[in-house]
Amino acid sequence: MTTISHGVGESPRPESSAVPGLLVGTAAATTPGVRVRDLTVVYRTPLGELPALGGVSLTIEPGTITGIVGESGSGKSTLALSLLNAVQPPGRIAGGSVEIDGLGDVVDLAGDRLRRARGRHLGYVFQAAQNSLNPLKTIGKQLLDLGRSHDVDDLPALVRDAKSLLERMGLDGARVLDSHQHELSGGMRQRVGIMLALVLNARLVILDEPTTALDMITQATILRIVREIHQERGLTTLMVTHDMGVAAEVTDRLAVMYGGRVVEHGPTMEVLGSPRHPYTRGLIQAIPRLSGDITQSRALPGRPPTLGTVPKRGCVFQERCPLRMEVCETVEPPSVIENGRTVACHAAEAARPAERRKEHA
Amino acid sequence: MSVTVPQTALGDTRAALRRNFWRGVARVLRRKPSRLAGVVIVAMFLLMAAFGPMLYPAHLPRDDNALYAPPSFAHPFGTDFEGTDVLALVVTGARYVILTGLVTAVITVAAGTVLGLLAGFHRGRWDTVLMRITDLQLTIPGLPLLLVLSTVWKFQGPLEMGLVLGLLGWGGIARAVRSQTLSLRERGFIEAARGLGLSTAHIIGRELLPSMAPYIAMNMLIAVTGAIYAQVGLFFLGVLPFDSNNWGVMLNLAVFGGGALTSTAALPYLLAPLLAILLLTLGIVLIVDAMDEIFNPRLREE
Amino acid sequence: MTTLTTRRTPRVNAVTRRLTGHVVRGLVMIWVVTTISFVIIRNIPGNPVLGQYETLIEKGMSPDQAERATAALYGFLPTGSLWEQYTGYMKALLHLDLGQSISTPGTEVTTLLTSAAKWTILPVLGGTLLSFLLGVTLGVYAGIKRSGKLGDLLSISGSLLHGVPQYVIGLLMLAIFTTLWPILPAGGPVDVEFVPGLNAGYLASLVQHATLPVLTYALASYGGWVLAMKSSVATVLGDDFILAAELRGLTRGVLFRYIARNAILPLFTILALSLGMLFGGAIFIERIFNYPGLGLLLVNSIGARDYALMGGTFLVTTVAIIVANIAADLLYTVIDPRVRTGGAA
Amino acid sequence: MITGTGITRTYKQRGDVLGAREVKALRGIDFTVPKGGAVSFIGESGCGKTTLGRIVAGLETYDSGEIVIDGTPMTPLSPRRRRPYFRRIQLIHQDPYSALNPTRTIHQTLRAPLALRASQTGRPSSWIDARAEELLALVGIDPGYVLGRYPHQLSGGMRQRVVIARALTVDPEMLVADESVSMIDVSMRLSILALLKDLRERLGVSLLFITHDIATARYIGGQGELYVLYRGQVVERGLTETVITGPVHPYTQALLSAIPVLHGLERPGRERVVPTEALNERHADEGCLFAPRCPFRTERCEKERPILAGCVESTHEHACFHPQRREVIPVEAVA
Amino acid sequence: TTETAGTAGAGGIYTTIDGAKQIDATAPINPFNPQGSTFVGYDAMSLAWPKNSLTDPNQFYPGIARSWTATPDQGEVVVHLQPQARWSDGKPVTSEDIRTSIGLAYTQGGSAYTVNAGAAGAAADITIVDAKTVKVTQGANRSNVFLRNVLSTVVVPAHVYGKLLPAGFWTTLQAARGTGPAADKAKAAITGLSQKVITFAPPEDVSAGPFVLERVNPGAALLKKNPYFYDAARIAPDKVKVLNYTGNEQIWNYLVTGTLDSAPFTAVPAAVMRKIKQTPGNAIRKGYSPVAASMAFNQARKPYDNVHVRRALAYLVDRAQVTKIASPEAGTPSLTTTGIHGDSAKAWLGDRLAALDPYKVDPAKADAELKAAGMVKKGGVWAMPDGSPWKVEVHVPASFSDWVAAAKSITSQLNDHGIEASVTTSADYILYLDELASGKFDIGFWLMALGPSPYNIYQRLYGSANGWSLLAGRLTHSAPGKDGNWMGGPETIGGVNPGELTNRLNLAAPDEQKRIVATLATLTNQQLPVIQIYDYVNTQFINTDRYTGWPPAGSEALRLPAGVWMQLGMIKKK
Ligand SMILES: Nc1ncnc2c1ncn2[C@@H]1O[C@H](COP(=O)(O)OP(=O)(O)OP(=O)(O)O)[C@@H](O)[C@H]1O
Ligand SMILES: Nc1ncnc2c1ncn2[C@@H]1O[C@H](COP(=O)(O)OP(=O)(O)OP(=O)(O)O)[C@@H](O)[C@H]1O
Ligand SMILES: [Mg+2]
Ligand SMILES: [Mg+2]
Repeated sequence: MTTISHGVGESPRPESSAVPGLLVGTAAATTPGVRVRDLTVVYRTPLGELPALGGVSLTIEPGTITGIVGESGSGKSTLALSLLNAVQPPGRIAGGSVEIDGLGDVVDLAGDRLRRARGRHLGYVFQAAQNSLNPLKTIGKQLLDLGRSHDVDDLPALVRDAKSLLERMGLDGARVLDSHQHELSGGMRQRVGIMLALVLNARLVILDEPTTALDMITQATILRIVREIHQERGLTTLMVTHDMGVAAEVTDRLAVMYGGRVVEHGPTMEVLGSPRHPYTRGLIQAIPRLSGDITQSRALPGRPPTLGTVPKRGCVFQERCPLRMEVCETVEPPSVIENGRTVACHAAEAARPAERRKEHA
Repeated sequence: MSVTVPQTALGDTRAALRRNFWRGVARVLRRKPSRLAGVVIVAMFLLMAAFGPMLYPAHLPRDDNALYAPPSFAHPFGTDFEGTDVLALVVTGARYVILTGLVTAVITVAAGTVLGLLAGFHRGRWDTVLMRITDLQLTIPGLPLLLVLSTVWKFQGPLEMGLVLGLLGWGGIARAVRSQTLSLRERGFIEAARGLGLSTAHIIGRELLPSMAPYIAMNMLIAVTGAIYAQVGLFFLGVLPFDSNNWGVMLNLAVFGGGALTSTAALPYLLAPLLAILLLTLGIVLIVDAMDEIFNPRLREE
Repeated sequence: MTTLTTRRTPRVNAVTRRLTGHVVRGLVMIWVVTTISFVIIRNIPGNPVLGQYETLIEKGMSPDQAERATAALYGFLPTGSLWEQYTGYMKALLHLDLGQSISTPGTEVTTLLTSAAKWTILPVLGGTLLSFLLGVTLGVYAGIKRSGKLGDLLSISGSLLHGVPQYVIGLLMLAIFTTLWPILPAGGPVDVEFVPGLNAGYLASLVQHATLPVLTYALASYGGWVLAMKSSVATVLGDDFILAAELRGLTRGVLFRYIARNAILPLFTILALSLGMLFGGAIFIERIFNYPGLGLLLVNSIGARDYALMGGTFLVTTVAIIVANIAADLLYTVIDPRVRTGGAA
Repeated sequence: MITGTGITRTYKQRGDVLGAREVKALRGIDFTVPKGGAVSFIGESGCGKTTLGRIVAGLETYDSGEIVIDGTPMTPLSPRRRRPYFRRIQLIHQDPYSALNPTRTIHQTLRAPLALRASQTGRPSSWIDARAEELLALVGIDPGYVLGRYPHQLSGGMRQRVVIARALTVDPEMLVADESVSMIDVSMRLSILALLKDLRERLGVSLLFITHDIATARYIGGQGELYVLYRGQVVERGLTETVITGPVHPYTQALLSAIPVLHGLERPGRERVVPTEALNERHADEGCLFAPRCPFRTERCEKERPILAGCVESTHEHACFHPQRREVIPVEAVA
Repeated sequence: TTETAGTAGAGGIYTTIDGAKQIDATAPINPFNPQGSTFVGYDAMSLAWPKNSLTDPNQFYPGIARSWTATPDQGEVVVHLQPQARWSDGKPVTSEDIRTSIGLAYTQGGSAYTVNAGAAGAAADITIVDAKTVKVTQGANRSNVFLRNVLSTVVVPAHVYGKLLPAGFWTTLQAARGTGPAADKAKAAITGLSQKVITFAPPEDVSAGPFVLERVNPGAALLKKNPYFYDAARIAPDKVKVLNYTGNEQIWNYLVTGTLDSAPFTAVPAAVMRKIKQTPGNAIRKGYSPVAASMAFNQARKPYDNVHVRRALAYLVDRAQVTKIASPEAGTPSLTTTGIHGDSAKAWLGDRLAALDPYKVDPAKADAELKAAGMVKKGGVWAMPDGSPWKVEVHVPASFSDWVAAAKSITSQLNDHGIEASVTTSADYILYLDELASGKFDIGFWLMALGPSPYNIYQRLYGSANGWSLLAGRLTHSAPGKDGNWMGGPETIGGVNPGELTNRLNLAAPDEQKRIVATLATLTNQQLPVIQIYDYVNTQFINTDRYTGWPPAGSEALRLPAGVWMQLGMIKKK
């Protein structure tokens, strides 16, 4: 019912230390990790094929919630879709690989195998939850469609699972399953979206801007649910958002994207507390805050690049970078791993040349 | 601190934009050569309508000894009941048909747009009244009404014909324009214009209309075809005043006078206007197809 | 259990509320259209008796015989001032009395209308359903394979057929199937040799005679369905829930159903509307195939200046359109869950 | 100065003939926007923020109450006479993408109102273009770059600046900014806020700021007042800083608690509450409107509706029977 | 049970078309109803069937009347019924049936059975002589077509229709023949029955003809053989199927496919005719058809008031060419223009025909006539005497494709001669007639020469369309533009009043008739109120595949329905 519990202090933050063994066998049973290597995605435009992702490498540890933040057009959704090998035409994956434990390289999957992987192994929650449901069918019927598509034999059990998931998220399961999407509020739909992503026991869940269209209070609820379910079910979660706050609230690890590159990646607390990349720093600074000195916040100059305006050579961020050096114009900064943090910036590298280590040669 | 903008630069960008648009058009046309064919066909008919009658003497020559002559080099589509060259009839008949089509389309689209805009923009009582009138127009069956009207009214020439067809056909467009207006009206820029105190004339003429221009243009093309068929159909039914150089009259005489459906002698006389209609349809369909793509980004697959 | 009741009540309310509004507005519309058509009809020049007389002469009757045959018609002409005629007509209408036909003296207009309506419904319904099924099926394909060659071909041919007027198709069909390759009857509704009823011969004859009109009808409207379905599919394809469904790994069959069902929804409304519109609008087809439906009845009634019959056919056509409009709306209320429960939550 | 008293607005959702549903979007709102000052309205979705903004900007009618602009009450004036007053209040839309006509260049967009202005004030037509450039420069964009362009060629931030420039063409006394930055990229949001702030300070344009993001309200009008709206009613009102740091109404507290915490930079507030249910407009209208969701509700709350009343300071008002200050906003984590 | 073509019987189904009406399945089975589902010659019988005589309207084949006698002045007609005649329900056809039929005819009005006292040719008394003999006497004002009118009486069974006539009907009729208020009341009582009679719908067909209606649907009517027909042995087919049609092209189609055993007169384009002839079994019987197409002038309008202009146009129109274009199969170009069909003109006029101006194409004469009319030629184009343009508009109804073609051809020819001419159509025939009658046209097409009665022939030219109308037996003349006088000819020409002469034709004895016809023919030839363009040829289509014994070409029975042919002993199963 209507309980606003209060006094919840710091929500428990798990140690991102769930170290899985070699992930062999049924992926559904174990928590998968994801390794994206040199992923390049291009879109066909009147100006030819332009890269929306320019060689992204990213490792998602099993059992973590990883946030991907970045401005509009930085390629977050494209990356998220690539994990399901679902880049929509006129886009296509032009190179690289997406290794998911238990599935292998998703880029190589096709046809029925790909279809079965989606939903069963990979759950996807849409940004526009209100539009991610078939308006003509009740949720329950859509659930059954899902079950049949994945050859679930025990459909009543599936319905039971769905109900308990929904109830777990604070909804009246039976009623929701009996409803059409227009009879549900935005927050309820988003919960339904999460339920559909999880009901087949997918262990890798990708949420693309799950709260953008929602109200503040509803957003808080959904974020809490995401966090709790993640822990209860032992998931690997990837959450795409453009809101630094949202990412900060729930994620363990944070990847910052810019112009189709991951420019910084590391534990959320650290990335926020001591950002290395000038872009990350700028982003954090640009957030108006409820406490502290407001005069310290300032906007990033310039505007984010689009497909056509991404610099052809050198660092993608060079045009807006306060620390720009000459080398930035010609050489693309390599991703450098350091204490579990990855940064791709010449300036950051120059600042701490000591204990650097290439992630891969 | 004002920065002076050289007028040329401004003009340049605008010209460039226009160039871009035409380049886009050219690309859409080039992507499927069939569309170019559409443009060519329609252009051909327009030329026919404009200059066709000038190619022939005012009274087309007849050959008393070659009634319903089969196709030959001299008469590619044979001759009619009087020995007149069918091709000449089709060519000289294009003007009436196309002129009516254009007049109808202009009236349909103009009336539909104005009423739709008024209804959508003013909402309230205006809207109710105008939409009731529109409903009425849409409810009264058009073809039967035309049949009745043709007995009451002697249609003198394409202008009158177009006027009547136009007055019977604006309902659909009015409704569509109204709903477009209603949705555009909710868009920020219209509201902003009102908030700025800009005149209604400005808002409708400069803000609303241009946004609907592609839609209206497309409707206009469709209205042209509709009008052509309607009038040819009426001529075919034989309820419109006779005019020998007219496609519909040709159909009528071929079928009911020449027995084109029963024997082959008058078949060319029937087929020539039929082919003309088919060809014109094809041309317009191809252009509409291209327009669809030019104006509708959803269909524009780059 | 409680959910059931709460979910049903608003639905019934929504439907009745809409229905009441529609019916009231429909009745007003019928009155306006009837009045307008009354005024127009009574102003058509031409004297039915003189017309009948000369027509008989033209058919070879001798003048005295023709005079005898038509003299009686005078008794069936409406009398009184236009206003009296109007009020009389309206009063009769309230009692659902459409008056007596002039050209078929002694026959109620209602009788003529019902007899003609049967023959209109058959080809219109048959043709529309046929073209709807065909057009929608191919339209889905054209919508999904929008950029393919076949999709292109489908939509261009659809537009072309959509563009070509009915009578052109009708004439071509007639030329092909009755003249060049005479396998089908050239006209008429059914062979009179068969006793009407549910017997094989009668039904076969019915089908045989309806084939060409139905086919023409279907061909002429098929293009419209293809185009409508194609663009509807294109719209649905752009909707997120289709991508969402794909990303949930639903099978192609289920996906196809999602697309088709959502895309077809707006078409049902058009279907209802077009059935209404075409109730009286198959004039060309009926004329070409000598099919004794409402369209032909209307043409004949105009030709004979049968005021009552003209008024009757106009009324039926209008009522059909209005009813179809209402039906379309109610249909939408019933089949679209979004409207069914009375507006978005 | 613009004041509103007792403004109500009820939307009737039309049934065809029978039956209609009413939505009480505003239930008697009082507010004052001082000349050159800033006032913010916050609240969750559907609480009536946009309705209020549109009413103040003269784009929407209201059922009862009164708006007084510089001493002239608007209600009795005919729409035509009202126009010049409301023109002095310009609305900045939430969505810069739909606020500009895609078929018109920026130059055309700015020119139309300026031409009107020129003809009203008898200025030469050369003034129009000069003024357009001046305004664009004022909102911080290069006129040479944008004038000849179409909206779709500009970024969201640029568009929003153009929208502001357009609003300034009529020399408004007040801008109503309805979620004006929510659709703008994070990195540029602040610059628009700064621009609005700057315009207020430099040109003396007052600002009615509507948002669901309290942090931006703080940024734009720390010294101004903050109104918290809930279901068409003001439930708390006070200086922005005061309300944020010491919210009294449970609803304000819930709103502030919902703000995500920037872990790493901040710690959650001590008394943060976690709300579980979203607004339901069909909840009963009796008693305190927030009662069904309120963790502190009492029997009285369900029967009686609290009215806005002073708390500790008379400038900080709330409508609650059991007010209590709580620290809910995140606290800066000192590194 | 299902009936199919195969079960029709040994005589088979005879398929044809009723040229006189479109089938309306909802119409009552009642011959008094103009749309009624009865078919003349098959189930609708008259006393006798008119022969297609060139000059004598009183020539008949026997029908229900086996024979008849008439006094020379037709004052008394005695009709003897077929002794074996029975209704299809087995009851005999009696004199009472005939009397009832005549009574019913009175309610409908008509030449012989009219209640208008003093009308020419009105019957005065109907007497039942015996069960099979009826005597009808004519009133004082005797018409020479009285016999024709009596013999044309449609017969219906008294046991079905009798109840329509109220008791005392005959007394009322008697009263109606007088004058004064009582007579008026009686008249009203009789004409008041009209609607009741027309709308009467017997539950089933009761026919004295060779067939009786079995079933009708909108597309066709099916008649089966009436076993009680007095001459049933002569009737070969077991069934008759009468197909409906909405346009000639459907008849063409039926003919090309060989569906029809016979078809009434239908205009046919030359190419279709060739095709029809190719169909195995199809044959054509041509005969006299007393109708001609003409272009009629509105003499109230300039310059058509001037006979020179009319003559000029007559010299310019190549009637042969027009006929070739408009009606190559069903028309012959008129030799000259007399108001009479070419075939009967010879019979009526004999040698005097040669003396008339044939109006051969002669541009020189036309020019002379135009000059005589004061018309002027400017730049190769003829103009009105005052120099204003002269535009010839020929009006035709749009639905008559042969007339449209003819008019087009005429205008083309006129254009060739420097006369600006165009065709204007009216949307339908009724509208055309309305406009024609209200004098809106200069020139319009017009059917004429409706023989064999000479009165009918000239009534078309010098009857009400030209201002002369019979009101209660008296001839009056209305001015042009009034009372349907659209031809606007002068009341007398050179001392001759064509209207009066025409009216005399109805009453005159044969010799006088001949004289009057000669006068009127000459007058018509000189004055040209119309230019006769082509005379129709009665073209009947038959199919010899299934039946034989068809009437030969030129037969006087050719214009009668095939049902009558069968009654006459023609048409045998092959
Ligand atoms: N269908 C498409 N056609 C062309 N370009 C595309 C298409 N979809 C995406 N892009 C481009 O690819 C780039 C990355 O897009 P993507 O949607 O992944 O960004 P995002 O970070 O998710 O942005 P947002 O926050 O707006 O959702 C953008 O520059 C976008 O313009
Ligand atoms: N035109 C309208 N017709 C009917 N109801 C309306 C209309 N506009 C707004 N409402 C209703 O009035 C209430 C207040 O709406 P309003 O748009 O002012 O809220 P808001 O606070 O701006 O919400 P959001 O944060 O979602 O923009 C809502 O319940 C809404 O559904
Ligand atoms: Mg995205
Ligand atoms: Mg809002």
